[in-house]
Amino acid sequence: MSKKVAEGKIVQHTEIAADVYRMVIENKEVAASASCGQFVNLYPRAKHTLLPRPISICEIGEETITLVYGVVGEGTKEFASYKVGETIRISTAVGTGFKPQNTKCAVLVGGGIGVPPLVELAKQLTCEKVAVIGFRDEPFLKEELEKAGAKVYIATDSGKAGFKGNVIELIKEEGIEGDYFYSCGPKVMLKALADYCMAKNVPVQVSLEERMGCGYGACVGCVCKVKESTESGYEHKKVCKDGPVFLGSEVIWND
Amino acid sequence: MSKKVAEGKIVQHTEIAADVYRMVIENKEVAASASCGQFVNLYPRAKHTLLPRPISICEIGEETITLVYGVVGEGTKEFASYKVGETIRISTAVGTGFKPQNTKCAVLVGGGIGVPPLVELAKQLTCEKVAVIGFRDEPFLKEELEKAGAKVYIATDSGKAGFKGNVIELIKEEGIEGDYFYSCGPKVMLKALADYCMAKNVPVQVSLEERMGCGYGACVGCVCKVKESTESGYEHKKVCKDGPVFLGSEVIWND
Amino acid sequence: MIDLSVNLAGVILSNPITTASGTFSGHDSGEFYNLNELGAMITKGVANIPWEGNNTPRIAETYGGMLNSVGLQNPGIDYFIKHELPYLKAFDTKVIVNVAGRSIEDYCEVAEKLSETDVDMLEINISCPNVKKGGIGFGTHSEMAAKVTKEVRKVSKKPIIIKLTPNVTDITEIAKAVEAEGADAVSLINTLLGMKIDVHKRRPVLANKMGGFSGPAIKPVAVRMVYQVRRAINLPIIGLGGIMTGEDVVEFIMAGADAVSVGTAAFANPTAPVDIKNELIAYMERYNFKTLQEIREAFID
Amino acid sequence: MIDLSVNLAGVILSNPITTASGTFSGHDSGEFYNLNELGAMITKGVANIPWEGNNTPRIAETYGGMLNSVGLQNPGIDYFIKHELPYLKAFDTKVIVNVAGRSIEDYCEVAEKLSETDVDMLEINISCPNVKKGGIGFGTHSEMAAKVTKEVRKVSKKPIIIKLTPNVTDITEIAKAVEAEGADAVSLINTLLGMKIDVHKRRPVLANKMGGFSGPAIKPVAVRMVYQVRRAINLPIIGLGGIMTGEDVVEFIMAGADAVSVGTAAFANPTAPVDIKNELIAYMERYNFKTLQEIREAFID
Ligand SMILES: Cc1cc2nc3c(=O)[nH]c(=O)nc-3n(C[C@H](O)[C@H](O)[C@H](O)COP(=O)(O)OP(=O)(O)OC[C@H]3O[C@@H](n4cnc5c(N)ncnc54)[C@H](O)[C@@H]3O)c2cc1C
Ligand SMILES: Cc1cc2nc3c(=O)[nH]c(=O)nc-3n(C[C@H](O)[C@H](O)[C@H](O)COP(=O)(O)OP(=O)(O)OC[C@H]3O[C@@H](n4cnc5c(N)ncnc54)[C@H](O)[C@@H]3O)c2cc1C
Ligand SMILES: Cc1cc2nc3c(=O)[nH]c(=O)nc-3n(C[C@H](O)[C@H](O)[C@H](O)COP(=O)(O)O)c2cc1C
Ligand SMILES: Cc1cc2nc3c(=O)[nH]c(=O)nc-3n(C[C@H](O)[C@H](O)[C@H](O)COP(=O)(O)O)c2cc1C
Ligand code: FES
Ligand code: FES
Repeated sequence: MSKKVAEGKIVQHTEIAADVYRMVIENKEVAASASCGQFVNLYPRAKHTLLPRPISICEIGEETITLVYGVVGEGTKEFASYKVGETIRISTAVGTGFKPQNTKCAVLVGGGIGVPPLVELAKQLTCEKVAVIGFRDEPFLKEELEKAGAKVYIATDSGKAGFKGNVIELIKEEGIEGDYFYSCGPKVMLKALADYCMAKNVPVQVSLEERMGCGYGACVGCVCKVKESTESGYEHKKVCKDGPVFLGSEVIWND
Repeated sequence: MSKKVAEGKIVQHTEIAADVYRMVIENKEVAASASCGQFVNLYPRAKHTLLPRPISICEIGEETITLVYGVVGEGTKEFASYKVGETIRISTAVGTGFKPQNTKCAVLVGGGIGVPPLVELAKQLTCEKVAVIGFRDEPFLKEELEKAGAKVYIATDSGKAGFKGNVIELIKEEGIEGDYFYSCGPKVMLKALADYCMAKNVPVQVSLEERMGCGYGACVGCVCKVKESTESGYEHKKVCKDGPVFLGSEVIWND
Repeated sequence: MIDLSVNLAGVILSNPITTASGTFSGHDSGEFYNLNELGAMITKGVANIPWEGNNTPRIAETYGGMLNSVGLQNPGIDYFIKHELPYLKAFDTKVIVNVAGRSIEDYCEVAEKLSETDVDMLEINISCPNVKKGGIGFGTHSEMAAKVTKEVRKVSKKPIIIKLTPNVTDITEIAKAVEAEGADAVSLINTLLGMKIDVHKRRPVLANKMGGFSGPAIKPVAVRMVYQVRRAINLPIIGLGGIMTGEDVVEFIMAGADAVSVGTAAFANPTAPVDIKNELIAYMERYNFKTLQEIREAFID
Repeated sequence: MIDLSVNLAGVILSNPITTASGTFSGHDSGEFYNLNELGAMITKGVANIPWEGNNTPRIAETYGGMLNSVGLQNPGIDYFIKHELPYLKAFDTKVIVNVAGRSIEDYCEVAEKLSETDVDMLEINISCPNVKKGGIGFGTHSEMAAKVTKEVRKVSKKPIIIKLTPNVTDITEIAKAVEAEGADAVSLINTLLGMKIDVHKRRPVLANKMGGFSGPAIKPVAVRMVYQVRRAINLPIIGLGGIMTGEDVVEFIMAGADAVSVGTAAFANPTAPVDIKNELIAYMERYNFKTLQEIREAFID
């Protein structure tokens, strides 16, 4: 019985980009449970929305954790309406996060709402680090990554800020190199990056997203295909428990 | 298109007895639409509770109406949480209310959460009037009825206030007489009163309660049996439209 | 310009929004919105003679839905034609009359009488769970469903829509049976059969114990059945069951519906049919859809 | 003193709360509450050989409910007996293993292997809508349901619970068929068959298109079916479908259930089974009920 759903107190809540919110939640147990690359489940109060919303941990404090989330549907819309001082139903940390490797130079690659978990990772990596982050239009978390000691490169689809194009193109364009990659973002981006790293023969840890039922390992709803010496050549692993972070080289992407 | 669902502004909201609330709602159109004995539909915001909650109009002001409601389930619990200044989804007035008859002496008989509509009725009756109101334990709206010029008798089941017993017993005990009765309350009380009035040969208008689907006449969910010269001897009439007020003598009670 | 029109077995609706039978009254719904906004009005079920319906309580609320056991209370076809139809026909929208019956003869009698009026279509309810005789029995067996369709088809001069019940093992089987006997369209779904017990009063909430279960809670079943039926028959489909928003309408259209009905939503919000129509238009504008057919074709199966 | 115990075909549960198959994992649910609080643990479906399950997305949220198309992913009975069962048996509660199969032989093989272990009961899932071969087909036809029951009954040394699907015209017919062939108990309901379409992505949300529909939205159907089955057969019934609160448990008991399972509720709240048990106790205290039987008898039908 090491896990629980608690009431966290919202101590900061601000819109940091269009429909993207940064929420700082105070709860000792939650903060103590957290490690980088894990996520928490947020539970909407509206009774017609039953399922937990998984949100990556962006930063871990003494008694707080910071989340950065985009408003996409009913649950995140509800969360966005919460005021400082209110409480939010939040689980202690779940999942298997990043395993920070202090190599020579780490490259952190994030896409949109996948950028948040890279902040805590950057804080924990003591080696040289570069962050390459892509957005549709409007960047966020640049300062936080810089504060964590990363050199930050930005790409946007619209070209409104930084490089016009995607992160892979930017990496190639700038000739960014590293001996270990970490990434979180849309599946297409992760797959492209995994292919890129495979070709370069550099390891990459990727954080995956999948629709979840329970969010804690009970329902087998959230699986991904991981290479395994079974008959089919793969095994279904739980993103919420075995992941969300996997080695890029072990994930089977095409389905 | 004379009806609508509007946003009413809550200008007063107080607990006047245990789990009984008085809410004053400001909305010109709603106030202008209301007449005594009608009700409004209140719409919960929680999406898992779909149906309107019918609540009788207790008092009608220039730009406000007053409701008095008991907290019994999910909808009324939600309403009770609303703060002054918030809005509430409310329909304009619906139904066919009391028809005030200025006879010599009107007797207004109310039970529990059926007392509220008698207040506006008392205000509109210019004749002599007596109110006999019964509660389980804790009376409310006594002052309002007195202010409207009624002599008020109180009964409680527990005997905590006024007469110990029910309103019919109290009427008999006190020898309360009148040439026209009006009533709202639990079905057993209404039936007993209708029988009593029938025996005395005095008319009585009764306000009925029934589970509602639409609350505005479309679904035929909320019927009661009213005597009619049909084959079965009755017709199903809509409580939300033909009522909630009917003549006691025309209602068929036993089902 | 967006074209919302629908061709339903030869009857042209100006838009796909109709009112689910039993959740609409011309007089009373018309107090809240302009009825001309509707693609069609579908009436409460009408039988050959007046029906009293069931005892109360007839309504229960459930989590995201509701139960009803109205039991097809209606004033009978003669009264309907004389007193209610003229009012409805005064509006600039189509009139579809929902037909109830306890026997094939009942259905035929109503269909014959309506054939002599200016109603636009008939919707034959072979699926109401709230009447003991007939009703549900017809809708749950292919042979019976086929038989009703065949007989009503013979006597009706109006296009007939057969309304299907979801309380079956395989709805496509029933759909195929009524298509084979000449149905002009199908509508689905009617209510699921449900029950609620009041644990404080220790008895069923409905006087009738069980009732018809409707509202947004049931939408996944309705969408699935429309999807299945669309792939089993070629008739036009009116899709319904839990539609609350314009996007819900799109969901039904993508699943294969030609038109839709809005039912329980009109209890939670009396102007729902019009609000939903406006949300549908907003969706189409956002994605630049010009017709309902384009929505249907955009679906990646 | 309140006595919550339940006799389920000779197996005594300390209380009526069990975990719905597929929504519980000993290791992972046990992180949130003490498993000894449960009346029984019902496991995820286990087949004779490992199954990979379906592609993702496997989960969709609906209004007051959810869809899943996990497709009975499981590591196979040998792995289960060796690696998972010992962990479960260490707790002071009963173990009921849910059995999946694509053929009667599959079911029998698993039942035979489990007969040699110390599990307490088997729950035979003849009703999962998420597997193409078998599964749903067995549960929707009385003859097939009877046949599975008969063959499994022959080889099983443990009491067998047959889990029924709600996706049928008449559930009492299936219940009677499995009773006649020696089922020791029945559990109902499994999931309804549902579908959801993403109108922005323009495709079904689930990779498998359709999925099993569960959660509070479906409760009225589940209560109705338990009520019907209770009046059709004499076997013990495990009732489930949408239970979220202690009062929901009471509703199922009044409808006729002997025990209940909590499923989707444990996604909305990981400690749901224990919270619900405590709410049940609070209800019993409030009304001074001493046993579940008293609740059942208090129901006014
Ligand atoms: C491990 C993990 C970490 C994540 N971290 C973040 C983060 O840090 N910041 C952030 O903004 N978003 C993050 N997401 C995505 C986030 O979970 C969804 O955006 C959110 O659940 C949407 O909820 P909603 O109610 O607003 O949307 P709705 O569309 O109303 O949700 C309906 C259902 O779909 C699920 N769902 C919808 N979108 C997604 C999605 N992309 N991934 C998984 N489930 C989804 C919801 O959880 C819910 O069950 C993460 C997802 C996963 C799996
Ligand atoms: C014409 C009319 C006038 C009324 N006036 C008043 C009033 O002035 N003050 C007051 O406190 N109450 C009044 N009631 C009763 C009031 O409508 C219910 O107490 C209220 O709907 C309960 O809602 P809930 O969500 O709290 O309860 P829940 O039990 O959660 O409600 C579930 C469903 O049952 C319905 N319901 C529950 N109890 C009743 C009931 N007694 N009558 C009708 N429907 C019910 C609800 O509307 C809802 O659809 C009136 C009822 C009617 C029909
Ligand atoms: C109160 C009520 C009465 C109904 N009466 C009828 C009816 O007379 N005939 C019919 O075919 N369907 C009837 N129905 C079923 C609806 O037309 C519709 O099929 C069902 O409610 C599902 O749609 P919804 O979820 O949008 O309400 C009724 C439904 C309700 C809620
Ligand atoms: C994710 C998920 C997986 C399930 N897997 C199984 C299973 O393996 N075997 C089974 O018999 N039922 C399975 N079910 C059905 C549940 O046991 C239960 O019958 C259904 O969900 C209704 O109960 P609920 O509304 O409380 O969830 C599953 C349900 C869910 C939501
Ligand atoms: S979400 Fe349930 S196992 Fe991962
Ligand atoms: S509540 Fe619908 S007609 Fe009265």
